[in-house]
Amino acid sequence: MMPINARITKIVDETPSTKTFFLDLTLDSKSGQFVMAWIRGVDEIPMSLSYPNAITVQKVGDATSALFKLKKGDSIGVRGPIGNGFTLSGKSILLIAGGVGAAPLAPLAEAARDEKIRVKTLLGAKTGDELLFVKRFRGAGEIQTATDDGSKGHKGPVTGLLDELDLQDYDQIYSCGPEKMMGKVLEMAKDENMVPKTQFSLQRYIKCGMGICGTCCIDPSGLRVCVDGPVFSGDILVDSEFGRYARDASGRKMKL
Amino acid sequence: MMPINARITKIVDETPSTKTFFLDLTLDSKSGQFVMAWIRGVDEIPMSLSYPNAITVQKVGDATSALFKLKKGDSIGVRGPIGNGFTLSGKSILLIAGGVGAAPLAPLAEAARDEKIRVKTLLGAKTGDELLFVKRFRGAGEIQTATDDGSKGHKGPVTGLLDELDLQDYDQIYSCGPEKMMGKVLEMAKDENMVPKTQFSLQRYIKCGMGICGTCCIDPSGLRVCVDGPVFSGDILVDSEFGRYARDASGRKMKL
Amino acid sequence: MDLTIDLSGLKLKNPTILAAGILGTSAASLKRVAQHGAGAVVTKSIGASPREGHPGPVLVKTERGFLNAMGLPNPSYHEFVRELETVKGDVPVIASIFGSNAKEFEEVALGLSKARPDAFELNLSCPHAKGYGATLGTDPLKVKEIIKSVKSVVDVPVWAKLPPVANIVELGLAAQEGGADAVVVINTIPAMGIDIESGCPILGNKVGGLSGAAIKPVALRCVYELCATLSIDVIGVGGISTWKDAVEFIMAGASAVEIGSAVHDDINVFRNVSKGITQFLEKRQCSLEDIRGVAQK
Amino acid sequence: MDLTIDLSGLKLKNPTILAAGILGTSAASLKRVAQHGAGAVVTKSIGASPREGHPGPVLVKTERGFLNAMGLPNPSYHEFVRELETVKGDVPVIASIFGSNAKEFEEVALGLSKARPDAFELNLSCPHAKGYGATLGTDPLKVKEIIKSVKSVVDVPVWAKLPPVANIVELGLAAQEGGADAVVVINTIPAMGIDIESGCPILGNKVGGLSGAAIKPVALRCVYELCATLSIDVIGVGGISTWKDAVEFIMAGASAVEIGSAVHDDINVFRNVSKGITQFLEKRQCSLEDIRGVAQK
Ligand SMILES: Cc1cc2nc3c(=O)[nH]c(=O)nc-3n(C[C@H](O)[C@H](O)[C@H](O)COP(=O)(O)OP(=O)(O)OC[C@H]3O[C@@H](n4cnc5c(N)ncnc54)[C@H](O)[C@@H]3O)c2cc1C
Ligand SMILES: Cc1cc2nc3c(=O)[nH]c(=O)nc-3n(C[C@H](O)[C@H](O)[C@H](O)COP(=O)(O)OP(=O)(O)OC[C@H]3O[C@@H](n4cnc5c(N)ncnc54)[C@H](O)[C@@H]3O)c2cc1C
Ligand SMILES: Cc1cc2nc3c(=O)[nH]c(=O)nc-3n(C[C@H](O)[C@H](O)[C@H](O)COP(=O)(O)O)c2cc1C
Ligand SMILES: Cc1cc2nc3c(=O)[nH]c(=O)nc-3n(C[C@H](O)[C@H](O)[C@H](O)COP(=O)(O)O)c2cc1C
Ligand code: FES
Ligand code: FES
Repeated sequence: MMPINARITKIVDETPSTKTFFLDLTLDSKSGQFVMAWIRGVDEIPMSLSYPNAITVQKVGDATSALFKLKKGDSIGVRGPIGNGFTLSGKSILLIAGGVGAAPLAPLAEAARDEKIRVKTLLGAKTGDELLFVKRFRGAGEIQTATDDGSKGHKGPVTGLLDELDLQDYDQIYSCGPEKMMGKVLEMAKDENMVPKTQFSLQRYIKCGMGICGTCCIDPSGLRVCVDGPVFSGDILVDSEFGRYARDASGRKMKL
Repeated sequence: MMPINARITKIVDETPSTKTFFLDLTLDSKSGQFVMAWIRGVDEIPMSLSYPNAITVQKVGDATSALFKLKKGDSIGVRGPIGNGFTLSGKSILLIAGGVGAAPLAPLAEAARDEKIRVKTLLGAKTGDELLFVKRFRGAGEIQTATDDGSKGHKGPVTGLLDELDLQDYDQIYSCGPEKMMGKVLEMAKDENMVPKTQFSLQRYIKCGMGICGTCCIDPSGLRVCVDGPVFSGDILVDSEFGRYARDASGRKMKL
Repeated sequence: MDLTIDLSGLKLKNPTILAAGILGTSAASLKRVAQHGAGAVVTKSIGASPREGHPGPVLVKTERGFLNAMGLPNPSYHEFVRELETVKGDVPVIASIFGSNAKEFEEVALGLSKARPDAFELNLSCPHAKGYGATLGTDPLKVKEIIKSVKSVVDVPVWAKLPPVANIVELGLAAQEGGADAVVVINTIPAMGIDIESGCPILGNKVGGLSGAAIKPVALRCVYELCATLSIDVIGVGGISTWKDAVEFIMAGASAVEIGSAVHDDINVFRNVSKGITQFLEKRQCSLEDIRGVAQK
Repeated sequence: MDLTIDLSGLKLKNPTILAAGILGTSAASLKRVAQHGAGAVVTKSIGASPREGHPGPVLVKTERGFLNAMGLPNPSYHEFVRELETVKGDVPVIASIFGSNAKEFEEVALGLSKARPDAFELNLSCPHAKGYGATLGTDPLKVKEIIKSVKSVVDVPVWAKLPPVANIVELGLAAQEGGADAVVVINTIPAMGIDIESGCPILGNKVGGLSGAAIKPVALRCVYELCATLSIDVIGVGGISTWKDAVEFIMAGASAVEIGSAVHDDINVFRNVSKGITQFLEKRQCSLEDIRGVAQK
């Protein structure tokens, strides 16, 4: 698949560190799928679809900074949608989002609402103004927030909110965010025997996005995050590298 | 198009110099179309389809001799059908065949009969036992024969039979055979203002059979015998190289 | 929209050129291609003596491209010079020639000069005729020597057609130093196929060359690298069948493109490519010059 | 039907091998490919120090094949040796290594030897990493020297992976003289693509290598010519995605085949190719040996 040219039609400042880039092309996609966004002359990076026609980007380095410099009317190359995406199931679901991990979960919340599924979202961020897509989650159901500095909602990690919930109330649990956080969610699900009912969206170094290069493979299954994921059931992640280590661009293991 | 493997299911001796090779594949073809027959290790040569599943071959050189050595059960490679083929039209048609030129005309005669078109065939050969497909032509309509040695029918060239006919009785005239003979037919058609109602199947050196190499192009139109032909209306052949010269394997002009 | 170009001193009404060895055996055929929109036409490669070429199959279409081993069939310059005389007219006619050494190239060029072709294209790249083509064309010294020789006996532009090699720039520089007015890349890539039913190689000559869409990315790389270094015109050939392909080559820096195998699907490919380029430029409101070489930046 | 082969002394349960640089970054991934039917697996090419590789796009799929310029990303042998230790088990594991000269190749080979790979494959052919791969692999003298060096420090088979060049036989002979136990052809062909919307080369590194179905006829020609001349094993790679492709290579004389890009469409390609070969042989009532090299006759 060759990159398609996509013109930026609108840029929305979501939080101090994230912007949403709306594109002039609508992908027939599932929540949780992603695209490879080519910022020409710089790099190509994986980005979840936060809408069928948009990506929501946190500025963290070279490529994301270059993307932040683009204006309405500029264009990027887009390959996708890629990956499996989340599978909706049950009558009542729980979403646990940390930081920009809210990007693939917001469309999932909306899709669930449209299918009359009850949605509860736990949304975390460093600070109150970094909470992403609060309105979208609220529009889709119930929402509770947590911030590291306590500026909005619960003070502390978003997983702190789980202590007050009974996981058994939910048919399925979806999570995307920093892996430490997701690791915690998996642990709690394990305690509650809920592992088969969890779905996690992983962030791994993606190079080819085509299931060929092997950069994104996880231990011990050898599954590829780019095409076999990025969403995996907790079953696959239990006793894996998940929450413990990942690999960098060269393939070296890095502790999380 | 890659050659398809075709097994020889039956070999019929038609005349002392020609054999029909039936193959285990039936091509969805039109009379007048041909195939490239690959006699492996020797050469690939153009052969008209004398049946949807057969070619009728006269032994004249390397490749045809090699083909004659094959037995039932042996196989050749086949690419095709190639070319335009004859276009049937009218209520009453005249076929003029010389030698192995009868190969593409016999299925045409049968197709015409099936469409209730009246068919008259003038069939020529060197000797009586070289007359090809007499039965097939008779089965499709009327037939008159001519032989160089007079051993069967009219003595002399098949075009001699034309003197006794009124070309105007026919809606369309089809010819295949030695080019000198076909040239004569075109001349006579010219005299009768019948040129637009004639169709000739040309034999030119064919190499690629794909309209790429240019070996088979005719003057002055530049049309390719392999894909634009091998059947051309008399209109295109009038005042052309037809009946006068052709090119050999190297592209050199040879007088006919 | 104006697509005319100046190519090594020749004026072409558009940048699409019929490639050597494709429908280039007779004057009538070359003219027919010109009528279908080619901006210039290159003849079949012509040598010093007649050759019948390799036994068949000489050309097959695989799922991914064409394989050919024609074997340089040609009637020799003695015969072809008369054909060439009668092509002149509509568009520039480039005589493709081959030889086994500089002297033979010279002889053929001189022989055909009587018919006054608009330029010569030296086949230094045919991959499947022993002693000719790529046998010489992969050696920078021979490339230079042969071009020099031909340049010394003709007064029209001389193009060098080079094979697809990793060190293409080295060959291109040799051609430029030898005095070539343009380089043409690429010829077919050495390749073959095997018929698994019989276990026989699919070409009569066993090995041959790959052309068609499959080789486009390889040709484009050669053009891109040559354009970055050479000061003479670079003509791209290999796998071009749509206007988009042609635009890629022009953006890589090509002055013009040659089209070969794609005549199989449509002899109107020249007209269609020109039309597509025109529409592309009109939409962008820019000229051919504006997009040439933009990928080099 | 028995598809086992003896390949430069290694015993493989079937002749399909995972190609270098494909799903070969981690032990888990290599094992997963083995579980999908590969008769052996080759690791990602490993060097002396960590490399992040080229900026993206590093791999795109065009209509006619894959273009890649990964840039030899790897964690270095220091790190990878631990990974390699844990792969051992199901099928033979071949360590692909690269370096900028004979000494560096030696260093990497020695470094990885602790993990006892079943063989080494020397990457003398990557086309888009300056100073490595094809930069060395197109020079017969360097090929010979590097193989000799590595052979002198390891006691397992050494395979030489060569680039697709016209004079492949010269390189193959150099490898054989250097003591290689097998040659592997081909690596990707230098190539590129241009995004006509932006005028940018489509790969982050601008130029890269072409792989996938498009290059099969080119790889087959290299295998055919090498098998006609060499006495060591020849392993075919390039564009293989079906059992028919594999049979073509075996008929050309290949002892085994490696499969790369085709994992994109189906990671089960190894199993499917083996199954297809088995059925083909059963129908003909013959063995793998019976069809090997028949196209040479
Ligand atoms: C499936 C998936 C979906 C993602 N969705 C989003 C999203 O919706 N919004 C968002 O802001 N971010 C998302 N990311 C993360 C995003 O891809 C990285 O933040 C981005 O690649 C950083 O690029 P950079 O050049 O700006 O940073 P760099 O300067 O290159 O590095 C900064 C950090 O980003 C990581 N990174 C760099 N390149 C990649 C890469 N190719 N693949 C994965 N990680 C990389 C590095 O490990 C490093 O930790 C997603 C990642 C994946 C794998
Ligand atoms: C469209 C078409 C349909 C034909 N149909 C039939 C048919 O049904 N039955 C039949 O017996 N013959 C047919 N021929 C003629 C047949 O192709 C030649 O007789 C055959 O190619 C000779 O091959 P050879 O190697 O035996 O002869 P050679 O020893 O190569 O030469 C003998 C003669 O055949 C001619 N010839 C050789 N190769 C070719 C070639 N590739 N293309 C054209 N002519 C060639 C030569 O010019 C020479 O005059 C047809 C030809 C064409 C163009
Ligand atoms: C049937 C055929 C014959 C060819 N003959 C010649 C030739 O005589 N001289 C030459 O320089 N190139 C010859 N070529 C190479 C083409 O000119 C061209 O370089 C190559 O086919 C790549 O372009 P394409 O992909 O558009 O076909 C031939 C190619 C084909 C397919
Ligand atoms: C993404 C990618 C990465 C590759 N990395 C390597 C490598 O590290 N070392 C190597 O020797 N070959 C490498 N190759 C080349 C392949 O091993 C193989 O030779 C080539 O892709 C042709 O085979 P294919 O058509 O089956 O892919 C790579 C190819 C691709 C597509
Ligand atoms: S990023 Fe290449 S396999 Fe996933
Ligand atoms: S035989 Fe090649 S164009 Fe007709």
